[in-house]
Amino acid sequence: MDKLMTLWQSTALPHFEIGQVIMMLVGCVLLYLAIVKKFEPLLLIPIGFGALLTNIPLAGFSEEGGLLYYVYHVGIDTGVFPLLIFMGVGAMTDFSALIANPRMLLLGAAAQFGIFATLFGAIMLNAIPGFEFSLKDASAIAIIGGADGPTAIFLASKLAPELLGAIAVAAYSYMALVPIIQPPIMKALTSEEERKLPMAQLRIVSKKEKILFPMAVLMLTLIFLPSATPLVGMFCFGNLLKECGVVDRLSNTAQNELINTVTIFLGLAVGSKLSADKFLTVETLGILALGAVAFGIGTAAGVLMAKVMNKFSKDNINPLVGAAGVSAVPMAARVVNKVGLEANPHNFLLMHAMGPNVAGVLGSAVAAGILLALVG
Amino acid sequence: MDKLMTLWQSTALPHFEIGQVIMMLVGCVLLYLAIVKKFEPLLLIPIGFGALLTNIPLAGFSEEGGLLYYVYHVGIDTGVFPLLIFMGVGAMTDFSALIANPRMLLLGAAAQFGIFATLFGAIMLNAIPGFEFSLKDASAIAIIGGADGPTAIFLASKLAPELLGAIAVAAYSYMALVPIIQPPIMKALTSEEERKLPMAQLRIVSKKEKILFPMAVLMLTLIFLPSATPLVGMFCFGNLLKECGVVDRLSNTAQNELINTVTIFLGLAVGSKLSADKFLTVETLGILALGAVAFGIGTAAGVLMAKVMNKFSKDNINPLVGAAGVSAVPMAARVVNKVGLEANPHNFLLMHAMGPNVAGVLGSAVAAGILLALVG
Amino acid sequence: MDKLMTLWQSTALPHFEIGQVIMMLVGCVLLYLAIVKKFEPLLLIPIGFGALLTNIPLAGFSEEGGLLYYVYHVGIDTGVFPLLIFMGVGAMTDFSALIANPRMLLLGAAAQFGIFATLFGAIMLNAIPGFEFSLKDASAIAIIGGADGPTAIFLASKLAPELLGAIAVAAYSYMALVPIIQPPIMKALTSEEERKLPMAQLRIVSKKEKILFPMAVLMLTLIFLPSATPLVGMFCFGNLLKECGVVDRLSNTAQNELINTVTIFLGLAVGSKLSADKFLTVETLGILALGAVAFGIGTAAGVLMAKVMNKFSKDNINPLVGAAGVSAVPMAARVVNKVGLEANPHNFLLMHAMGPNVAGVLGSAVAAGILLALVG
Amino acid sequence: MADQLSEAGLLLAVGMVVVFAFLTLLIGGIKSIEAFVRAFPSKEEQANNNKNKTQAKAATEINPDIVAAISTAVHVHRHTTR
Amino acid sequence: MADQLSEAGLLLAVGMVVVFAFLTLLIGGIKSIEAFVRAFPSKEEQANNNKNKTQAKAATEINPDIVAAISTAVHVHRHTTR
Amino acid sequence: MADQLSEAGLLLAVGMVVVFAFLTLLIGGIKSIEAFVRAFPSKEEQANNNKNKTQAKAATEINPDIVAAISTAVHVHRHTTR
Ligand code: NA
Ligand code: NA
Ligand code: NA
Repeated sequence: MDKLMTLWQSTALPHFEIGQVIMMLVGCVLLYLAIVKKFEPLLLIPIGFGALLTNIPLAGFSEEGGLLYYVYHVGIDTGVFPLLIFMGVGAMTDFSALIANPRMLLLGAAAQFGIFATLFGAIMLNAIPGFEFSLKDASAIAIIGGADGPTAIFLASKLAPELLGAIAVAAYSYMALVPIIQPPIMKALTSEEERKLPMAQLRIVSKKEKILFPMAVLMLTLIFLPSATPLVGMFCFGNLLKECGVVDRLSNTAQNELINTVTIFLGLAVGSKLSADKFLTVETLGILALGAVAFGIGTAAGVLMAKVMNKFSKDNINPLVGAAGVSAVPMAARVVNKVGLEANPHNFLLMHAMGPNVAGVLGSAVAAGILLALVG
Repeated sequence: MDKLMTLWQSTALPHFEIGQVIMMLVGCVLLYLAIVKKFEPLLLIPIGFGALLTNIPLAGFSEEGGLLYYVYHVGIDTGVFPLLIFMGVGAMTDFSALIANPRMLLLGAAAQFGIFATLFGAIMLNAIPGFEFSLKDASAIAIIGGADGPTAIFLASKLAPELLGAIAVAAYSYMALVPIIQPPIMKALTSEEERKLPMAQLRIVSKKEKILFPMAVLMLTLIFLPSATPLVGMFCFGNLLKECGVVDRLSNTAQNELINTVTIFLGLAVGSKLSADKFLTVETLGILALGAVAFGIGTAAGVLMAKVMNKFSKDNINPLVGAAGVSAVPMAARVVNKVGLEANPHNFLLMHAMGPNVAGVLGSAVAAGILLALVG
Repeated sequence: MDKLMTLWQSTALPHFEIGQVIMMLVGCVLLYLAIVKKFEPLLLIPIGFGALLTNIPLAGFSEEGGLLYYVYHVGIDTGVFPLLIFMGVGAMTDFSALIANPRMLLLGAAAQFGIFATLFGAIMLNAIPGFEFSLKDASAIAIIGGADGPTAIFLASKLAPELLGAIAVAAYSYMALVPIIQPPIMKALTSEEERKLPMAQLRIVSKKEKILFPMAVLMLTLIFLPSATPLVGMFCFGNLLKECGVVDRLSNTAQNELINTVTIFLGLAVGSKLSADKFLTVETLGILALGAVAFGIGTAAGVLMAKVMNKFSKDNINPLVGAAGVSAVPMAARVVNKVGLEANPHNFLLMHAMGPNVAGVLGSAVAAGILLALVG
Repeated sequence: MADQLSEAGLLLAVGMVVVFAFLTLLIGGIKSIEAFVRAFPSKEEQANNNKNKTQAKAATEINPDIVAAISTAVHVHRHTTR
Repeated sequence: MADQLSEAGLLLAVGMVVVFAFLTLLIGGIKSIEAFVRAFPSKEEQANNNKNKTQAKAATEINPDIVAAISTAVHVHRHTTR
Repeated sequence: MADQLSEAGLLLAVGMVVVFAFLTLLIGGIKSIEAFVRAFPSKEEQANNNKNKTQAKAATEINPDIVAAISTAVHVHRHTTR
């Protein structure tokens, strides 16, 4: 009888709280979106599963001694996992399109307006009772507008660890929602004629330029914005491994097994932050709302900047490519291509959009560095 | 002269104790079994080598600052390594045969009788002078009957760390000895007629069922047996990565590089627990004896359960497949197939035995959860 | 205004010191040598990049909480990374040539004279004002003569951590410079006739011998030189994984993903020790000079030993193969082959040089063990 | 020791009951999944089902899909770590 | 809150200025690299340049290299983690 | 410093003696292994031995096995990390 009581007490049933049940449903929704809708499955499956595991009463996955506790403290608290992801992404990124047309960097810069404008918005939200975002919180939230998962996780782990779960989920969700969020904004801000604009072919970029590019980015970063070097530095390191051509075995490991392993644990650890008491708050609603705003503003700023540049440029710049400046590689570039094809079935903008797209990655890493330097 | 003395003192020769020599022989025997007899080489080679390294006087592999010391504390003490192995095994396991014929789960349940009966036996051994197994020790020993290496290591690291080396060695040894231990028991408990029994073909299982299966297992576990979720949860996570079909790169990493890396270190770390003072005790003899008993009882219980089910089922159930319920994937299923073919050369039982075989993995993880909840 | 000031203060510009600029140039030189000259790129690219990252003011890569800080403390301080590299190298090394002609071990022994002679030289350098090498420092420096990167890093991390950066850079640089350093010495010590000497074909080595070889090495090491077992033990473990033939998946992981991952982090962590205050000292010049001396003496000792052996042997021994005894696998063996072909275009010495070459790896690991035992 | 023995006996009883209860529940779970999947088939599965029905008679022979599945399973499990 | 708002406004201004300044500098950097590479071409590149000049007229058509590059880029990015 | 020098000299002597002693022991070890393997050959090796004897005369020419071994060794070592 005693054993049976112990056993009953050791089931989850007498311990479940409504919040945990809701969070497990949230986890299931993330898994559903990832598996059925194919929304960023590489991250959302581990995050969703982590959310399930962490909300089980008594399993202690996220408590001291539990697997996710260790993973979180080793990988996220230290900032190591996002940096390794950045290294791997660097080893997967081809900057040719950007090197061939470096002005595209301005589009990647413009799209960061989404981040800084949201900062403003987050503080204004404080007017509503229930919200009390500090400037650090606001910065960590605003980075969602950068449309870059690891950057968001890195900054949140430094500035607002208690909001990390919601911020990461919002960042990856909106990255997945790019094909839904961006097109209406892109169409509203451009005319049919503008969307039809063809762009001049890109020149071929030499191997030497590709090798010197990450070095140049690194040098500028470490001279002018050292607070951005953890992110930018690891990104450039990965890219150098790829482009130098003499360490293919390291480059392959960085962009395959290493990033895969880290992705699994990063996702689980982020998911472990989706506990009811941290996630089921009014602040999460605020974060989701602000994230959407940041994303929209960033897209709009990119498109408008492209329109301005098109005015002053002798070569055509299709304003649609400005939308790719938010990063969300490579989804945003593909959306640009798709919207462009709708207007002109012979106009392939994919390669042209890759320039602002990878520029957006640098742009948001730079923005993160600025926020770390000024707010952190 | 002084240097020479220092040098002599720094050779192992004046420091060897007879126990260490014996343990190094044990390590060599494990290597011999692994390499020449091909007994579970993936684990027994690292374990055997770890036993050699750890028993060298002065090398300090397992002392503070030594490699195996770190590996043990990072990977085994925390329970991280067995859980990662379980994730990888989950990513390698195909549950089709079980989903097509879910009643096979009952065979996986019956075979756990070996575990709980051995618990009883371990306490009875205490009657013999020299044995003083606590209930925790007994539980950690009994799990050998589950025929599942990582489960045994996980439970032993939680309940009886000082017995871990002997338990792990016993578990993997008996898993390797399945083709020798099981057939006599199977033949003793079945008639020639029963062994000839053909079974109905299994239906084809849809992708959706395979995706929902790990979710169902996870849900039941976290509601009814949260103490089993570390093991079962990581197993289901690995299986979901495999079956969902949208994260093949994560699934491949989990079932290849990640599990290989962990296997190397898990083996070395387990081997580092094979020190003379821990292993050369009368308790080790008890553990080896109890493990064999657990294995035998589990096999018998599975076969008998299959006989009972065959009585009450309208479809044939060949009693041999019950023996696969102890797990030891996929060795036990292959033994069933082989014994079946001896009776009827046209009767391929392999797929039918895979059902109880993977059910046995779940069964022993559940049993481990129960023991953790009630004894831990 | 305030923000701008903060921002200015947060750029590196007002914080740069001349030493850091020099060290960043050193990092760039290492990258140049690695990428353009293809000098040991697998290590020098991560080391060079690590040097860039660690010398950025304010970025804090190597300070508490920074990525390289963690990597260094987890991987180098503990000695774990060099040991894992050794395991991987063991899994890549084929000892056939040595087993077929075991006397080549004497060449691997002779070449270690470079190490022990340099020890002497390092102490003599103390006569020059500004140098104050302790015997531990001298031992860590002398091991550069072993021409084996991981061994040098392992020993330096134990005996002279503050010199680790310079020692590692010197070791890998000289390993890369083998084709420039060795040929003049080889030619000075041999006659044209000697360099033309053909050697008898090597017998075929059986699988059993290849399996028993690492076991024999391990046994001798743990009995006579336990202080060398961390290095030799992991090397033998890797080799056993390769040769036993039953755990190919572990062997493949050890010699690919695992060693690649460790190489990336080992390199970065070593680079993080190239800070101005540690590297821009007169001691670094001493280390570079002593390293070159050690290398040269080792080469000469190997060649002279081969000449002696050739006198007393009934089979021809081309004295050039003695130069391969310093290790620097496989560069030194290829240099021997090249110099041999210059004298006799039909005389392929590559396989014959592989014997002393791998013997040199064992030899320097043994020398490291002796130094650890007597000085550590 | 009598104490421990009775506790071990209790554990034996409770443990086996829970193991059976749990795995029986899981049988129910699998059957529910099967029913659910049958009730809400995706388009491909409907196509498959029709195809399966027409093939039903032929299925008493050895199905090449099953053979392939067996050999795959054997192959996979040969490469299993444990 | 007014305090925080003005600080946020300042951050908005300073942040956008710095982002633009930084990436504009990088444009200069890329152009310098291009100029440098043109000034000191390696032998292969000189060969390529000559080849490119002769091919210049044909380049108004779709360049197969670019097509290959696009499909590679798409392929690579489909396998990107983020 | 004289102290340190004499210690270094001693280390030089002791070190070289031990290195030589150790690797000489290992020569013995390898020869014992060879003898052991010859004394207890497995069946395949016995077959190989017979084959080898018949091929002994031809072995003065370049053996294709060795050529393969060399190219494999070169290939493997090119991919070595150090
Ligand atoms: Na961005
Ligand atoms: Na089992
Ligand atoms: Na050496």
